[in-house]
Amino acid sequence: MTPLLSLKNVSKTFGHGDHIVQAVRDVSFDVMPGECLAVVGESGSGKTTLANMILGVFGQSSGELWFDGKPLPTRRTLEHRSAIQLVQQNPLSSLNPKRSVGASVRLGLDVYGIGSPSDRWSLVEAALEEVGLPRDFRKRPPAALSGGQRQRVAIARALACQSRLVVLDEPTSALDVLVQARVLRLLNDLRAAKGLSYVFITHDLSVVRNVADRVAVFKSGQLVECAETGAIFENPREDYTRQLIGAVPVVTREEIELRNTLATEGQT
Amino acid sequence: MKRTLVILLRNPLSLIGVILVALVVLSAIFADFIAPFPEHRGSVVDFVNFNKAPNATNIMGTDLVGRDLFSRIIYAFRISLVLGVVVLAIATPIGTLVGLFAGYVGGKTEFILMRLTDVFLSIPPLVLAIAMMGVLEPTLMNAMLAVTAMWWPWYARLVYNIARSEREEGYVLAAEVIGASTPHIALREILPNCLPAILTKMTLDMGFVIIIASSLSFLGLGVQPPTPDLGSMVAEGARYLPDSWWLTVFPGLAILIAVFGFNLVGDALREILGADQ
Amino acid sequence: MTPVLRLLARRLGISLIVLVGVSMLIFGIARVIPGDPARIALGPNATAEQVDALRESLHLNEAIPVQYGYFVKDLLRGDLGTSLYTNRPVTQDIAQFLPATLELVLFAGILMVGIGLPLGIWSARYRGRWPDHVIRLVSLLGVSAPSFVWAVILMLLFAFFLPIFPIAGRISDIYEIERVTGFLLIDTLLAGNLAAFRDAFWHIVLPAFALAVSGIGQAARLTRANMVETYDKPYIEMAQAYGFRARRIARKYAFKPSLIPSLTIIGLDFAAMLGNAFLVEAVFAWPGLSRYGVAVILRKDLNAIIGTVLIISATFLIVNLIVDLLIAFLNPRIRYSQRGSS
Amino acid sequence: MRDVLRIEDLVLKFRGYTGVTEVLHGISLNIRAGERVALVGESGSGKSVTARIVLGQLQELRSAQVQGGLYFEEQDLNRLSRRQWHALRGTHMSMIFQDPTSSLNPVFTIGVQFTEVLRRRDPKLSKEAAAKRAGELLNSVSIHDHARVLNAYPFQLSGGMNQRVAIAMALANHPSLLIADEPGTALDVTVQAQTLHLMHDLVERTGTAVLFISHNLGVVREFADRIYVIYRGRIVEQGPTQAVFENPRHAYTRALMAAVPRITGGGVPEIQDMDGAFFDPLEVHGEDRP
Repeated sequence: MTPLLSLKNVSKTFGHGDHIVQAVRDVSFDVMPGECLAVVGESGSGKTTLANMILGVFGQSSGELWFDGKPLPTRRTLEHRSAIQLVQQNPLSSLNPKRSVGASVRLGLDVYGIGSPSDRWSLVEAALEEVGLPRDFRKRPPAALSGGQRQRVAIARALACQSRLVVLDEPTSALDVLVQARVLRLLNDLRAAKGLSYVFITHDLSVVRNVADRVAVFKSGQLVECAETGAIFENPREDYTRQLIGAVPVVTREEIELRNTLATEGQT
Repeated sequence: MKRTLVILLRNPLSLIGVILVALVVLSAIFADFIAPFPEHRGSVVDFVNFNKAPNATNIMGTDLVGRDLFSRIIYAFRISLVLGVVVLAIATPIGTLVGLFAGYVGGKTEFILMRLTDVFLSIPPLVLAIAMMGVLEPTLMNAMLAVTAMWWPWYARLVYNIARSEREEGYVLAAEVIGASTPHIALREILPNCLPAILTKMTLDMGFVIIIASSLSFLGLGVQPPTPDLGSMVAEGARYLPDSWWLTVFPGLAILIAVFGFNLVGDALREILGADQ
Repeated sequence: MTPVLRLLARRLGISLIVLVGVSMLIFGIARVIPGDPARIALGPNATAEQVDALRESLHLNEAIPVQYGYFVKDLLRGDLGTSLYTNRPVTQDIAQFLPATLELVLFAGILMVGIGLPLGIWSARYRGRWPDHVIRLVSLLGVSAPSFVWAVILMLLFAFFLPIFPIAGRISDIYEIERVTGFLLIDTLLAGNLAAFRDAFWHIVLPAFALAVSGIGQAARLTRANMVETYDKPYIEMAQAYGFRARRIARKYAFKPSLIPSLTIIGLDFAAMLGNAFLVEAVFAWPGLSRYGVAVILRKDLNAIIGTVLIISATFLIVNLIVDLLIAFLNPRIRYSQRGSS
Repeated sequence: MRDVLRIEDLVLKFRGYTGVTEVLHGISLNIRAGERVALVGESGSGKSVTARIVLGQLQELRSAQVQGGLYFEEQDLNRLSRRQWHALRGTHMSMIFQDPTSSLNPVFTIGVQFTEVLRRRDPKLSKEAAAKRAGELLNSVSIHDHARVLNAYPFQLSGGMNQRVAIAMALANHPSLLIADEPGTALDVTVQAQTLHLMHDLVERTGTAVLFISHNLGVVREFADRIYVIYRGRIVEQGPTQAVFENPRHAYTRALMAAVPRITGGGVPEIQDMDGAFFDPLEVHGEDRP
């Protein structure tokens, strides 16, 4: 099977002269069709830079990106743009406060010419319905929605563009746990129903454990470990991964035990 | 919109502002019906009644050629308001576009546009207008031109600052990722978020344009006699202080009242629309 | 290079670019206008030969960019041309009239900062209570009238009705003060003449105050707005949670962070006084640049107009430069930043 | 054992354009000396305003109406003058904020701010003595290059470093109560874990009582002896941490626990819509005074 997205030795540096910052160094990984790959790391790990390169916000300094078996240029065609979409962390800022929710969702349809202009409002409403929002939310301003509802709108915006790969940049970390659980479930259901692939960027390992197929751990711009989710949690190879898991605040006894065993293994 | 109006009318200070603005605007529009001596806006001479202190017929007194001061002040409002509206109607769109694109596009566009703006901002506002009026003929038309030339950079700067901070907002990134065009992002996404601040500044600026225009004519570089203008009326009367105090005090107070009204409303708008800088 | 020096160099560079832009702008305006400068200079009675001769010597027959080149060449030698009004070099005229204006503006600037900032601090500290309401109303009134209106009102009240201050001029005729700096407040002290100093001081109070009224209002409003914003910051909440005295928070912990964004605008307001000085000088018969400026403008004396505008713009840029340095000094982020930009 | 803090039937209302909204509907809680008590709830539950009420900050807002009993170290706070209450802040009670970097003043050095805090208890403290004392306190949070840190501005230090500084400042005057409002939420997970351990050890050693405000159940489980679960301005469940986590009784607490994804796996939790039951009466676990 050809991967949907491949990164081959991708690096990114910022600045010039004495002030070079290497944000991403020599990173390679694949995302298969229908797969959810979690990208885990703390601040300064380069995960946002990575996301921006995948989305074509800026180009890589070296290396190659491939999409669906073909090289992905920095200047994206509309086809590429519609196929790769984004859901951001803060739904409060990712929706324009001065435009209706519907207008924000519709933007992609207009840009890509999806549907005829007269059909687009009903496509927007269909997308809203798909994420569990009433059709008449289309006319509301973002301020009239709760945090969870806004995040659903952001997801609807990505769906409406008929995307195949969605970059989820900390999509639930600004939400309360009860809302987070519902949004995560929605994301899972949509992935299964539509065969979507996710690049799920997060710092929350307990979320990763339950949504990702594979996990890529980043530290200071480098990929330190990439493996199946189960393997990462039960048998992490890198100390840094172990540290990350050890720092997760947990609620049940079993989890504490898991953490303790990881910690003792790490010492031996 | 409705909410804005309700809050505006509920607060005593902004209510006073609304009333003052309404008084000035209405008297300017209906000057022909309100002014006791409409013909005094021109070069009428009535030496029998010249230089009279305020009295029952001429509630603000008469000037040196016997014209009713109250009538002339009302007509002067008309000139000031027309000037303010025209200046802002031209300066605001120019400044907004410059600031919007400089702030959103960044890079070379930003450097060139903002240095150009800096050039205009580096000449104290009044001095630029004075200099322009110096080389041009002092007419109403040229006064508007001069004031407009010094006004647009302030909007460029205001909108530039907002656009630069809005550029960092998630919704701009979202639109960029989708692939929306630069004009779309600048005009449809960012501009609506600048509007409250622009609207507030326009209200406050109505007052400032009145100040600048009257300053020009105070120096003899603006609207020329016999057209009634508050600035030239003060200038004319200043030579007859303190005996004919009404010649300066009433036109001076008229400026104060008009500008104060616009400022009160502008301040209230700023608070309601949350448009701080 | 330290960040502050780098900032200074950068700002100086930008100021130079801006100054070149200003000179081109004002030169352009002066050349593009209808009418022949040589004809205007010589008056309607001059012969065509005389006009042609003057055109030739002023390089008026060249293309405008070439004319600008000549202008810059002269400018770099400190030559702004000759005023057609006074028949003296423009630089000499400016040297004579500028100090009086600067003295007035500086005095007004001190009043603006000295009164405006404390009012703003006070207003913010008592946000929503009566001192705040009073200060806001008064400062709004202050910015609601041009300085010539304040000049007339102050003159009427404190020179005519209550004859506390002199009506006009810089100093009484009885004093003969040797001109050293051109600033009378300094020259009188240098001459050791305290009575003259007192007299000069007494003369400057009303005009300076008239000039400062709107600046005071503006500074108070701005300081209040920025302080109110600062009061909502977590670090002020923390200072309050730790029981720091309200007065200490107002004067130190909230004031300094909010002064930094205010300073740029205060600098601009200060510069605006250079323009407003024209108005106040006219009312109080202050022998500064204004009388000269208005006179040369009414006579279409182009060299003098260009010179006056350039010198005012340069002063303005210097003020801005000082403000930038002050900000760099107050803001550790600029002082210690790697890139040296704000 | 005596209570450091006792809140009885606390009601908070805000007056706004749209009328009066009640934010707290009568909550009661107590913290004994040296005890670590957590107040856990989602955003908008009223947990942060509770902290501001204890410090007496909210009462200074004219739009806020506060009713109910507030007792600190056996004194009735409501009977204190504003001045007396103010005097308790920074000395007998202190606070740690969510984002350490933004809660430190950006234009003053750490040293200046530390001195100001130390002078709350000892107004005559000299600069040198303050620096020495600050150095000792920084030692206790494992910062050893005192001079560099005290001369630095907050933006020159990492978030974790600023958090340590904030902890040292909070405990500088030996308060009997420390209020921690979502401490370290803005930090990276590993840094958050480290600083929480540090804080835990330090308050244990100094016997400082803590009111720990958080939305994160995992953090609460590790830090607190006892917890109060708050939902929309009402306490719905309270008890020793162990008891509540092992056997949550209130529908809301159960839902909250169920909603947290487990690192042991098990898939994304399923949440039933049962908001109605969230308004059930208070559940109190044993060994706990009502």
